[in-house]
Amino acid sequence: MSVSNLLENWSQFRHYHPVDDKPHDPYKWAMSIDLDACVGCNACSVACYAENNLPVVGKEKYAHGMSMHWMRIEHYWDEDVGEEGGREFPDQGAQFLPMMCQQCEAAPCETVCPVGATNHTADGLNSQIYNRCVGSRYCEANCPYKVRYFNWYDYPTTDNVWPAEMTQQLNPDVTVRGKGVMEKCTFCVQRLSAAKVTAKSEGRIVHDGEVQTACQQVCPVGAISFGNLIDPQSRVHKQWRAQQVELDKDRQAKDEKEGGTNLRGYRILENMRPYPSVMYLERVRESAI
Amino acid sequence: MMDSGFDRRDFLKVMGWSGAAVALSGCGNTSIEDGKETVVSYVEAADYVIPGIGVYYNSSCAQCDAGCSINGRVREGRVLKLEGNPASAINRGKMCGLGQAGVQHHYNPDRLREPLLRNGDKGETITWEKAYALIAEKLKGVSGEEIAFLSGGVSGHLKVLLGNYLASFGCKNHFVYEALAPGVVRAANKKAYGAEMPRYNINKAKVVLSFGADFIGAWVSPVHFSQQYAQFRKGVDGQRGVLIQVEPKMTLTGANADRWIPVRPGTEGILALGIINALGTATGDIAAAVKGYDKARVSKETGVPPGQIDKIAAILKLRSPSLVLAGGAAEGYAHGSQNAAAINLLNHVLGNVGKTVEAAAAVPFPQMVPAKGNTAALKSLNDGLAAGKYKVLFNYAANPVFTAPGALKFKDNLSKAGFKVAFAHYLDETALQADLVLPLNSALEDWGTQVPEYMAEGAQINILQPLMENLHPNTRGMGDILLALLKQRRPEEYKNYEDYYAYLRAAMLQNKVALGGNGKDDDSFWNETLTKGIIKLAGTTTALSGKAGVAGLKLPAPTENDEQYPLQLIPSVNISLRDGRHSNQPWLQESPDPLTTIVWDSWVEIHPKKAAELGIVEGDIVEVTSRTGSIKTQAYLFPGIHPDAISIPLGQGHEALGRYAKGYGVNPFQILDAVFDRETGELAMYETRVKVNKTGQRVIVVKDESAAGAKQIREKIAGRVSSDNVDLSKEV
Amino acid sequence: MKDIREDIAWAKINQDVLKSLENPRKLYWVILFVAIAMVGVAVGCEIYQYSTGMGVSNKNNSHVWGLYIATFIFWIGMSHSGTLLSAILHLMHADWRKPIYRFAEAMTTFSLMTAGLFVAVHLGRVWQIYYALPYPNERGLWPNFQSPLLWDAMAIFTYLSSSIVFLYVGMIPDLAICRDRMHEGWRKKLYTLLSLGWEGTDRQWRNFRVTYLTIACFLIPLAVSVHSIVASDFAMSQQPGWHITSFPPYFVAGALYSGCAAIITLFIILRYVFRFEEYMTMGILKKIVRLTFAISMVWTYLNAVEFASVWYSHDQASKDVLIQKAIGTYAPFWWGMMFCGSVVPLTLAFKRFQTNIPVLFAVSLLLNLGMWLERWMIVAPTFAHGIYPWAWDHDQWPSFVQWGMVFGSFGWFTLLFMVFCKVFPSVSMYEVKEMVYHRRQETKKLEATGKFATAGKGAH
Amino acid sequence: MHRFLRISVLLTGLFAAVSISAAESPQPVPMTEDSLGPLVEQPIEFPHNRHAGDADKGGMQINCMYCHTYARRSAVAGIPPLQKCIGCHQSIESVRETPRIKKLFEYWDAKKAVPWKKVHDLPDFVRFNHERHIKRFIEQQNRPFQEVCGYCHGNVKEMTVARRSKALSMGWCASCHQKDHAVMAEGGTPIGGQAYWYTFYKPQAADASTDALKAKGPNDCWQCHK
Repeated sequence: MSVSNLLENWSQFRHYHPVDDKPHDPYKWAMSIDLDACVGCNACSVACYAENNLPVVGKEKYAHGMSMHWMRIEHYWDEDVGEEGGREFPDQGAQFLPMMCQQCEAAPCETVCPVGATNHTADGLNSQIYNRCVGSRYCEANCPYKVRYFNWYDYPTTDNVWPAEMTQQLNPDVTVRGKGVMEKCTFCVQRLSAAKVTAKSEGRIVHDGEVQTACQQVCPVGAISFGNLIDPQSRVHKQWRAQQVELDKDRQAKDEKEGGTNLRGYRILENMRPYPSVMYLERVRESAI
Repeated sequence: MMDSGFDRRDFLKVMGWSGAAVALSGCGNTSIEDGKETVVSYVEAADYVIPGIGVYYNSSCAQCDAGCSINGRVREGRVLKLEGNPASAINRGKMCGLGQAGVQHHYNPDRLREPLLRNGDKGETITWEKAYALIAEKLKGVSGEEIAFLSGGVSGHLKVLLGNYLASFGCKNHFVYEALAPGVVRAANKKAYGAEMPRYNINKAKVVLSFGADFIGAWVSPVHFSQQYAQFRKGVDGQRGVLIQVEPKMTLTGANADRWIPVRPGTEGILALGIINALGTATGDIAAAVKGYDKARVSKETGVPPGQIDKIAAILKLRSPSLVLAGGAAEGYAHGSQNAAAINLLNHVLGNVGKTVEAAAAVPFPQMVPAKGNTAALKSLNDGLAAGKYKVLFNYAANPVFTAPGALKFKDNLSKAGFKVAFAHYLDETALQADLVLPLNSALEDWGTQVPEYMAEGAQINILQPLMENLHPNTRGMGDILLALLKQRRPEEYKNYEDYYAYLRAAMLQNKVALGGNGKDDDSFWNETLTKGIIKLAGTTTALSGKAGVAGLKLPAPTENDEQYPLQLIPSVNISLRDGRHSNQPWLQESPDPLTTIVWDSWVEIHPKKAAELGIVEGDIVEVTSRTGSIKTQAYLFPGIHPDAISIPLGQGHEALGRYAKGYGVNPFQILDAVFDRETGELAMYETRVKVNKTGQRVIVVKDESAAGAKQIREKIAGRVSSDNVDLSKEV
Repeated sequence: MKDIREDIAWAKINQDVLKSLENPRKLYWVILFVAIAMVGVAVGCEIYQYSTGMGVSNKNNSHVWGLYIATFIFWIGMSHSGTLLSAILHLMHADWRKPIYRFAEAMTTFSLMTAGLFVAVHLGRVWQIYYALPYPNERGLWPNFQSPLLWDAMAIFTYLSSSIVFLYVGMIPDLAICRDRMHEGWRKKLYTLLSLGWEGTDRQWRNFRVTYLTIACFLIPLAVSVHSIVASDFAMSQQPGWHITSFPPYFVAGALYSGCAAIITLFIILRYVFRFEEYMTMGILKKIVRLTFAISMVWTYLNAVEFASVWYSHDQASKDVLIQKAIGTYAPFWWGMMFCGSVVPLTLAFKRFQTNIPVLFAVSLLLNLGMWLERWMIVAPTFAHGIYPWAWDHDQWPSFVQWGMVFGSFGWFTLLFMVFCKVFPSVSMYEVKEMVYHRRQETKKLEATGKFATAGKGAH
Repeated sequence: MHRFLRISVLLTGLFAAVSISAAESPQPVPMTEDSLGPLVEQPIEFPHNRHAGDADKGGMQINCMYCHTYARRSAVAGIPPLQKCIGCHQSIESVRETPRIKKLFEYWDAKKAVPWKKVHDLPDFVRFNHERHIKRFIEQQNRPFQEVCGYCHGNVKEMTVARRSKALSMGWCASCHQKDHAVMAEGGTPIGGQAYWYTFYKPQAADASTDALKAKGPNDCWQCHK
């Protein structure tokens, strides 16, 4: 730390902005979620609890909106179901949507944190440093997706979320968060860095499929795919390419086309320019029946 | 990762490590504290055990009967997380939330730690020796007829031992009870296909017409079916599969269907016949049988618009092969067998049998195949108890006091049994009634074998092995207990088995050849088996034999409206709580119900239209009254349910089972009428009629869904595209 | 109506003002005790919150901010009045400010002190608050200079320190008077210490004037910037209802507004308590009232601008938030704010009310209530009805802990202010003298040159 | 011109100057006595100097990683299993009867693990990875192991019971990660991901002729805090 480099490198404060010529090297972690496959079974969410030491807050606190699910499954009815003059039944089913931190490239949360507890990593992740956090909660206030979760109480100790036996289940690779810190989905960074260490020691980069996030690993319908976006071999790269979704655009060229597109890929709240790293694939609505 | 059971046991010891020690002071301690914490190092270490690096052991999931294979991550002797074993054909490395929560079953703070003997209404701790002696004493001079053994579904060597034990005093009263078993469907399948559980190829079907089979959520083998479903969606030769779900209350599968059809409860069979009629391809006596079921009538009786029936018939005709499934919603009536038969008939008419319905392989060891639980068993046990037939009652892996329909008065009858022994993990409702409670190892501490009822491809035997040393020193595996009990009866036969592990190893090595270990020496075969966690066998396959018969197929007209009890009660199966045996696992309690996002509680689903009639709004505490009893819980307005029905999820409302389960929600089992299927004698779950009254209280429903009420507003959040515009088969 | 009588003897001025420093009546102690009790409540709440966790204030994961931030802005706003009166009007040579700017400045300082506390109270890990300070540290970390919250911290700190200096410097001549008039005792010692050996020589006066002027000039842009920065906490974010260009001026106007209202309140109280009728005259009150009225209209206008810019924008989310404010859960408070902020001040337009003490007192309180509601209505509705429908949360209500903290903050402010009134002259003696002198000169149409020094001398 | 102003200007200037220079100056790397960790009481007073010390000082010059064998394979260096100590000592008759070895064998006979106390105990939210550092400095750059281990653990071969002699504070770690380390072009570690949010350094080419890059140690927060 020195004043001079603070001044020199001011422009790089949030370095690797997507509009850079070469945003990330060698890694840019990204995800794509197929909503047509997703059945909303919650397995991913539970897996996340298991992997990331998420506290179970209990009924009362859940009622106060203090739940800590980094990955939440949202479900949506068609707009006209139950409405006046709309359909009486949701006879075309519901739509499920797993929502977690979108690891935005230009994350609204990063710029506002007074202590820089959340910032962009070189792999294009949106890191959250628990022990740096002072709990101003500005990040969550500015998050468009509201996917950051605050430790309103001291879950590990005073709240006794983990009775003696259960502490043995806690994942030693993940810090247990104490009172007053913000937390959120990390794309299972502990797994990523483990994989990177192995790869680095072997003088290569992480292969596709070598590392999985907990949610991806468990998903029974394989709706989630995760990998290194700049690795042309990776499934994620191929999917983004095939769907013509570009990381550094806030409006995709394909959507400008006449008569729309028949590609399913889209990103949520893209027009707010957070450049999210998660691409969703639209649910298919069957016309044959 | 080679590992032989014996020395591995030492390395399952729990160790504390600098980098690894669990620290709850996550963000608190900000300074370096030398010399405070202690590092406990190994005495002897195997070279594959490296502190800070996880070791993975294969075992099997015991959270439900699907028989998924798991891969447990163990560090410093603590099992941290369960992941799927990719080698298994059933779950192919995937898992469900329920399975994930297995670790919470293992680490649950409310587990039993000591054998307990009833003393008044308290239980006092005794030693195992004393417990065994007590059992021996109680069994003295008791004839086999006077002994009953109630258990959940058991399979593998445990079942063998159990059988031998009961045989040792000529007892035939082994009641296998599962509250949510597809008993009727099994019987119907047996008739229609000649196999109780054929193999369904959802992935090969172009259309799946499911009558209330929640195969994605909680039916038979959900994880496996979910994977098939994923392929089915991608489509067979470029055509995305179409899923049509017929059921009065929307299940998770219904929520994912392309067309969800709310049918009047109990008329599924009629609709099936109606579709056969509409297809018009049937011939002979089938045609004759369905002649009466013209569109007008079917539509009138089922409440499904005629156009809809045509559409279904059309697409079924157009796209072949298809698959028709009969599930919980169809079988749960007094005429459940008839419903199921009619639905299975549809498969014959469509020529799916042999294509999407295939013969499943069976394990070549008949004594190991699962003893399938059902509810008929409960009834006969209950009658026996009522008659005071039994002097000694054993109970293992079943909780009838909680799950038996209230009308059976099971709890009262249970007290008539002389001496009640419960082998249990927790003090659940039934264990609380027992005179002697013996604490069991968790599935992650225990040895065993497991044979899944539903075989995905070929046959397989799953291995259960400890992922860590016993959490509580004084719990024992069911196998060990049975062995000990057997030694009381037949000492000489079992004396050379030091413990269940030894028995298991010996038993497996005996059939080494049959188990595909030909030419391997014992140790390497055994180690390989443990390492794999699965034994795959070709298995024996008997071709499907069933006939498309309509003999004795007659469906009652739908029950006309009952003035006193106007509504049909649908006890729905929550994907993670199921029959409530896992309600004490906090992750499951806090993972929202997919369709309502309600947590930690029960609710009554009412269609908004009906609710408006009754003047009920969300959060009203309503009293649901049946002929048997009544329960009070919060109302939730839910569009995905037939207006003439209400639905309450099962699994909640425990009066015991520990801090995470006790006192949350209500137990709909309590108000179920004792109606049974006419053919199989299975409990007809959906035959209870109820009325609903407001109590005047109102609460805020604890759910994840927001004030926006599961609607997308403004921005596109969950996108939708018509199937005309996309070709999934071309996608990456 | 005259601002002040021209024939007040300077000795009388000293006497009257110094009277306010004499031992207080019983009532004073009673009020002081009440104030302390109120602070006690807040401290209790804070201890509870500190030991149990933020959760006890009943916020939640989509609704992460609450009354703390709202009240924080409120107190920052308060602080602007002092600067306005003493600095801006000073430069504008509006000498009617002279009798009242002292307590206004005190108000500035104390409300800033109060506001500062809310920053700490709001933090989830207040014990780590030093992470936000840019100081050379062992970790080798800077705070995040991009964050408006950090600008806040800095701006407030600067503003506080400089307004303290301003207050103090402006007091030096009066302190000298106190020093000379006091009998031996702790007060004497205190004043002697603080008056820095003020003699009232020409040279001292010259330096004094320049210094005072310089700080005044320095303070004005600061005052404006501080509240603009507070505004940018919201304007710089992406949230509907916050992301609005007109926020900085809007906030500044609001600040001056609440400040003036507060001045009226305190004006009336001090006037009554210390019998300052002769100095805090109706004439002056009238001027403030008119000023307040003007600002209220500016504020109302800026409100309209905000609504319009939202309404005609393409930002549907912001529109919805606006509609929610008007008809949603928070509607009563929002309309309350509109009423108190824009309708109530209309009474000030009538001459007969401009000097009617009871009416003005009531009105000024209402105005402040309105301004507090305004701050709350900026913070809360955006959370209740934000961008992402799944996270909407319409029935989030602050717990007693939050209310207790807000309640206590008023106690804290009262406490500080009352102590100040008894230790320091709450009316600037020397400036009043100047004022009287000037008026006399004006009426006598006499040359004032050369008399200045004597005027200064006369201070003794 | 006016005293008030002069003083204030003077003070402000002074403060600014001081803080800037303080900020400019590189982080102090405390090597003084007071940066030493506390003396830790161990169940057995293990003489590192006898095992790892130089021959002339009567040491055995055993490689650190002979006992702390996990260091090169895992994030945690770990304590050797008791087995390992016994492995050698059962055949070393000379010291068999010394009190410390007696104690050792007591543990062994009881099959009880020795409850060693942690000496280098980082806060719970810091994750140091031994493997990477050893791979890089010993295996890729062939530096002598005692030097490499010594960077953080000090001169252990001179100690009996180990004692912390480096600060092991964040600034201390960062001060090293800010140094330029050559990155081998082929077979070397990828140089991606070197930018650092608080010092903002990106890897830069040492000289244009070779594209041998110089890079800092990995340096986003998630490297150590997870």
